[in-house]
Amino acid sequence: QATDTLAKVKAQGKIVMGVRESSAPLSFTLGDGKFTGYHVELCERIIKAIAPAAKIEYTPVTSANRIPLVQNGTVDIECGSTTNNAARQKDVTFALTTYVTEVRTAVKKSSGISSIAQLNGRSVATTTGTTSVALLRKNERATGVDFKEVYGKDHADSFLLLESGRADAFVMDDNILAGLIAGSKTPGDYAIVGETLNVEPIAIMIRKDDPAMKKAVDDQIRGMMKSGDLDKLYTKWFMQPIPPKNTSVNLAMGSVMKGLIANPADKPAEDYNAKK
Amino acid sequence: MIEINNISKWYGPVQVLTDCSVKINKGDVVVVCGPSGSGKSTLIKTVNALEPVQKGEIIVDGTVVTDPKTDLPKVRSRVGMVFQHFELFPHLSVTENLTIAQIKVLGRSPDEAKTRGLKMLDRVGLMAHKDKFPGQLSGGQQQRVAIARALSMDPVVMLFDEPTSALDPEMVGEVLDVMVTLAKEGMTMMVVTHEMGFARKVASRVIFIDVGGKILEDCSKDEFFSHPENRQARTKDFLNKILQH
Amino acid sequence: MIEINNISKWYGPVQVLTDCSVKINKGDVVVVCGPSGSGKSTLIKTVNALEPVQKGEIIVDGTVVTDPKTDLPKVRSRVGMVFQHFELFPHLSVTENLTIAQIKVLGRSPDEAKTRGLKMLDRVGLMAHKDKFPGQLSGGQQQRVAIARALSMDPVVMLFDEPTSALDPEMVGEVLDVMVTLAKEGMTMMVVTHEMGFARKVASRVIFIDVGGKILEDCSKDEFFSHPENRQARTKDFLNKILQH
Amino acid sequence: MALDWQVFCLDTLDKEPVKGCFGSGKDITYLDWLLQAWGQTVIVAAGALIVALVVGSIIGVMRTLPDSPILTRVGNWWVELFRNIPLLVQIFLWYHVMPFIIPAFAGMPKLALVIMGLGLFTSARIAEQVRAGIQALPRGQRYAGMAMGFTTAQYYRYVLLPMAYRIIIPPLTSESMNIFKNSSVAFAVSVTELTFFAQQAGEETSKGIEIYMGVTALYIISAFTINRIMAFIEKRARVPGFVSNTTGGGGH
Amino acid sequence: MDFSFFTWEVFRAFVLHGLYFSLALTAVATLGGIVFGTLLALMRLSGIKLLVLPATIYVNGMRSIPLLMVLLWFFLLVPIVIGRPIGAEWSAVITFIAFEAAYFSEIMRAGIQSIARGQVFAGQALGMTYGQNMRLVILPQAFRNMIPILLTQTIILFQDTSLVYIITANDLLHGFSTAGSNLSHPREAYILAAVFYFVICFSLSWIVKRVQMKVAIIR
Ligand SMILES: Nc1ncnc2c1ncn2[C@@H]1O[C@H](COP(=O)(O)OP(=O)(O)OP(=O)(O)O)[C@@H](O)[C@H]1O
Ligand SMILES: Nc1ncnc2c1ncn2[C@@H]1O[C@H](COP(=O)(O)OP(=O)(O)OP(=O)(O)O)[C@@H](O)[C@H]1O
Ligand SMILES: [Mg+2]
Ligand SMILES: [Mg+2]
Repeated sequence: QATDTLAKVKAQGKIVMGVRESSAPLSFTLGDGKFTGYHVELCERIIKAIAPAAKIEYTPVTSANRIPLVQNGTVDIECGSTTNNAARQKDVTFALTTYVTEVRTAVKKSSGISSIAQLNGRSVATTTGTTSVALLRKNERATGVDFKEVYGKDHADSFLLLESGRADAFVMDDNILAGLIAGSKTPGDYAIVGETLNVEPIAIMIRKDDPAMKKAVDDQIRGMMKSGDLDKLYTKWFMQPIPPKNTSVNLAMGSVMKGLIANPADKPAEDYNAKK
Repeated sequence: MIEINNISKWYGPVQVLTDCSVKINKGDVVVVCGPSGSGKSTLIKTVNALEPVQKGEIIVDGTVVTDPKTDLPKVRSRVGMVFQHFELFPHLSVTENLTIAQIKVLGRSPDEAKTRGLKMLDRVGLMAHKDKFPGQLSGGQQQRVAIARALSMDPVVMLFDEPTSALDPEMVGEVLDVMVTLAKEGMTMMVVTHEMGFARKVASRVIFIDVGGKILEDCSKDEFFSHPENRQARTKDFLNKILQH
Repeated sequence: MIEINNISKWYGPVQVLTDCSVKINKGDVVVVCGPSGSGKSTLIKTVNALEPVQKGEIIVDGTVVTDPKTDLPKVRSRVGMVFQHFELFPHLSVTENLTIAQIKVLGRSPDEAKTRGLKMLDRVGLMAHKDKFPGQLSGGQQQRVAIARALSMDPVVMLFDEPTSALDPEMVGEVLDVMVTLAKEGMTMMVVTHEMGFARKVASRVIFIDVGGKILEDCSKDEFFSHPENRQARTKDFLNKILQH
Repeated sequence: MALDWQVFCLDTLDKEPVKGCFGSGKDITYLDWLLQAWGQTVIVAAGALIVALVVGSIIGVMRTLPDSPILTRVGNWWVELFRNIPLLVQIFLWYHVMPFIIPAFAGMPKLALVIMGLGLFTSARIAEQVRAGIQALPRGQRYAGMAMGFTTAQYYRYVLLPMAYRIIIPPLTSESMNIFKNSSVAFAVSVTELTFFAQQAGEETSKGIEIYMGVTALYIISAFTINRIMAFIEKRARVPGFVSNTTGGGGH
Repeated sequence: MDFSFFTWEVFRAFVLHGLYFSLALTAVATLGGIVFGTLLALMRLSGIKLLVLPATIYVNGMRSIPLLMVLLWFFLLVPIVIGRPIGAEWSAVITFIAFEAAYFSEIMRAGIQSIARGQVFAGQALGMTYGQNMRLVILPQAFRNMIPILLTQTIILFQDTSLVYIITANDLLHGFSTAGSNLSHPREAYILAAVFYFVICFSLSWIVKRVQMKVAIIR
């Protein structure tokens, strides 16, 4: 059945924004029920434009529950770090891609690991409920590299696995890896290495079958891309020091993302990665 | 006052009362004795329908209690009952134990209930303990409170189920004294007990039940104690055992 | 055989035994009575050190049981004890109850233990029940098994703590009968009981303890029962109460 | 609401239905995966149960020993420590913190850590039950054992423990069922058991309801099986003629 | 190990709300659980098949599924059933009441059954109706006898609030773990969480012991 989020938001005077607690710099908490990040700020701007009267209610979501939450109506707009892929498009709708991440591998510099092949027989961490889990399985099959997966219940936990040596590598979106490394006690000890396992468009998620909402959000994004606001926002969150520790993630915009700003699109991840 | 007509009762396949009939007139004191498990407790509980029977009829003060249409709480409120293990309500003070049923069942005002309850408490000689909790009293004292509780409902008949068998030997006396006084004042009583001294003193009739719930004897006290030669073998055997030491 | 010399015992601040002394010779049957809570059970338990004492000395068959260096299990294996609530081991059959301590403590062979145990079981008249479990026996039967269990350890003395007070009136007799026989055969016995009939029949001495664990009387049976005028007021009062009904 | 049970027959990689619902080799279906996850749940629960029974019995007995104030104290503190911290936090401590403090832990497989964490957590509760079981026996039983000349170890072995264990079979039953359920927190430290499966497969397939139903059914089957096993043990251990009355309790 | 990051400011910003939520959830779920649990217990003891059967299925069903699964179920299903979203915290409240009711009902059932049959007879013999007997005689005693177990269950419940992380409700543990990961002292945060829980639960169980002694004396 068709849903009309905009009408619902109008009627209730509030909009529920799904946010992440530790997906810096896209979406994370400062404690005290405050959330911030690249996508959070982006969403705040969009909402201000499309539903100026609505009060924003922040609801933290996890990798595992964000889709059901959007589906069942708990969350109206999810501003975390969700990969737009074909499977998910069956259940939800994605706005225009606003960030492109490459799935890569974080390791301790001291381990000397520099490619996936070296992970043979080692433990590899990733986070329960993310696309990386399936990705790892696929990669394992395709390359014949055999590694032990260990799963963190969230990104912070997965990073802790790497830090404490329970895992030799942590496979995840590069921005998240960079964010976690930047926020760690000893950022200099870690490196992001190896080939790109996948290129994934990250986008704001809304309910399926709601063309009005989709159009309203996309129009705002398109406008910000044109005006250069999105570039500024990107620089603010990825190139400059950010809270809570005032360190910088330092992740310059890649070519794919630059292309998307020139030609906005909402294609799923499958379209960016040649079938293996 | 009480008419028990040919009742039988089974627990599952086991028959615990077999065709029992007893008639108790106003002012009678009937003592019931018999070996353990013979059904004495069961018999006395059927009188105010605490245990249902499968066969027969029981009439208490004109009301057929075995009739499913009878308002049982009403009948029970007019029959006082005293249990082997006292069964005071441990979460209520002595005074509250005495008044709660008067207030909630008979609808008396709290003041009226208290006056009546304390009068009965005085009668069993425990006025000094009115604000204590049951757990703070000795067994003998608890049993006397239980008797006062039953009396404060103004019962037409009192049922006692081995009221002294859970007591220390020293305390048996104080409870029997209260019961003897009651009997002498003309209260109708049905008493399950092994205290043959009590039976000798005040019983008008003695009933002996054997295992399986069969009434073997039902005769006057004098007949029961003075003419053992007329008793059945089972009864003699039992009396020998309990009177021996 | 048993010498209790000036023992005192406290539970926290409460004194439960006060300077008690008792001497029991071989073949003596000593009956201990007194009101509830007076310390009768405590006194009898100190004899085989089931309860420690803070002051005084107890010597059983030449061994000082109050000495911390004493091998208590060894002393205890030579003292038979029978409890108010029988305390058979419910998970073991009657025969196993009779043999386990013989095998594990005395080191007898299973066959030997069984022969000895069944002999004692026969003596208390329960041979037919040797394969049953305690829960399948009546109270009187359980207590008789408990006596047989104690006897099969070949004790030099038997301690009884109110062995009949948890029994139905009918079953008191069968247990007392066994005890009377034992006494008559010359077993040294210390018996806490209120059964004055038993005391009259076989006691050599009667001891009366009052609350606080003070021994008020310690005299021969005849003196105790035949000359009440020589007894203390407290003793007379107690005897009146338990003999009244 | 139409349920799509087909989801269990999908291959976990390409999401194509597999004939017969079971994959082969490394090409597993969600059904295969579900059963593997169940296996993990069973391993964690059974392992933890053994740890809990052994440790819990020792601690429980320690707390009832006469004249051993130190052992009693140690036992009491053990119980307080392990039952006053949430299981989840304890598991995190074993997993993330202990290896940092005691390097030897770093080498332990995560399954062993989880089994130990869950086992020790439950040992506190079993110790409590063993203690309660021993104390529920009439005081006279201990005296009777002593009076027969048994040493302390002997009367525990031959008199107290056989009855104490029988008495606590009902609470042990619920504790065994609890351990099965509590094994679900193992997923927080990446044991790929049923709850992990529910989360991950629910996410991958977007068929949460069907997946959850499958997982829930397996939990119920597991609980029921434990219950039957314990009922069987209770029946085998029943003492003829003995009636006990135990009060039930809570716990998860 | 370096605990200096854990300042009052961090406590206030990250942990305080979680502490409040965990305590509130515990209180609400205990009250709700006892009320519904008692009803379920009465249903199961009523002897009326129509009441016994559903109550039994509910209680046994709930008791054989992990709380984590029940949380997931309610979180996923309740919005679909009532057609309206509810937040994680409300979802947790509903789940906990529904879940704990099953456990409290077992406690109350045991409590009611632990009352000697003689007490039931005594109430009846005084002419009380079934309702009066329950209300005036049996339930007060059942509650009193079960207070220690009810409180112990409450402590377990409080610990179980840590499981709401699975639906990202913001509880005490969650507060510590976000503080830990965002301020890069995750290990210290877990230790602090353990200490916090221990102090709270230990104090509560100490109170339970006091209460137990009191109850034992009145009895
Ligand atoms: N609820 C019950 N279910 C099954 N059998 C019962 C029940 N209550 C009593 N009985 C059985 O009914 C018989 C009579 O019991 P009852 O309590 O009336 O005996 P009693 O004469 O009062 O014995 P006692 O002197 O031990 O009190 C006994 O065999 C007893 O085991
Ligand atoms: N373990 C204990 N802790 C504290 N006080 C105790 C303990 N055991 C017994 N007492 C107290 O010691 C006193 C004597 O108890 P004991 O059991 O020896 O009395 P008794 O004469 O055998 O009484 P009864 O006739 O009731 O068996 C009583 O006041 C009792 O309350
Ligand atoms: Mg009876
Ligand atoms: Mg005693």
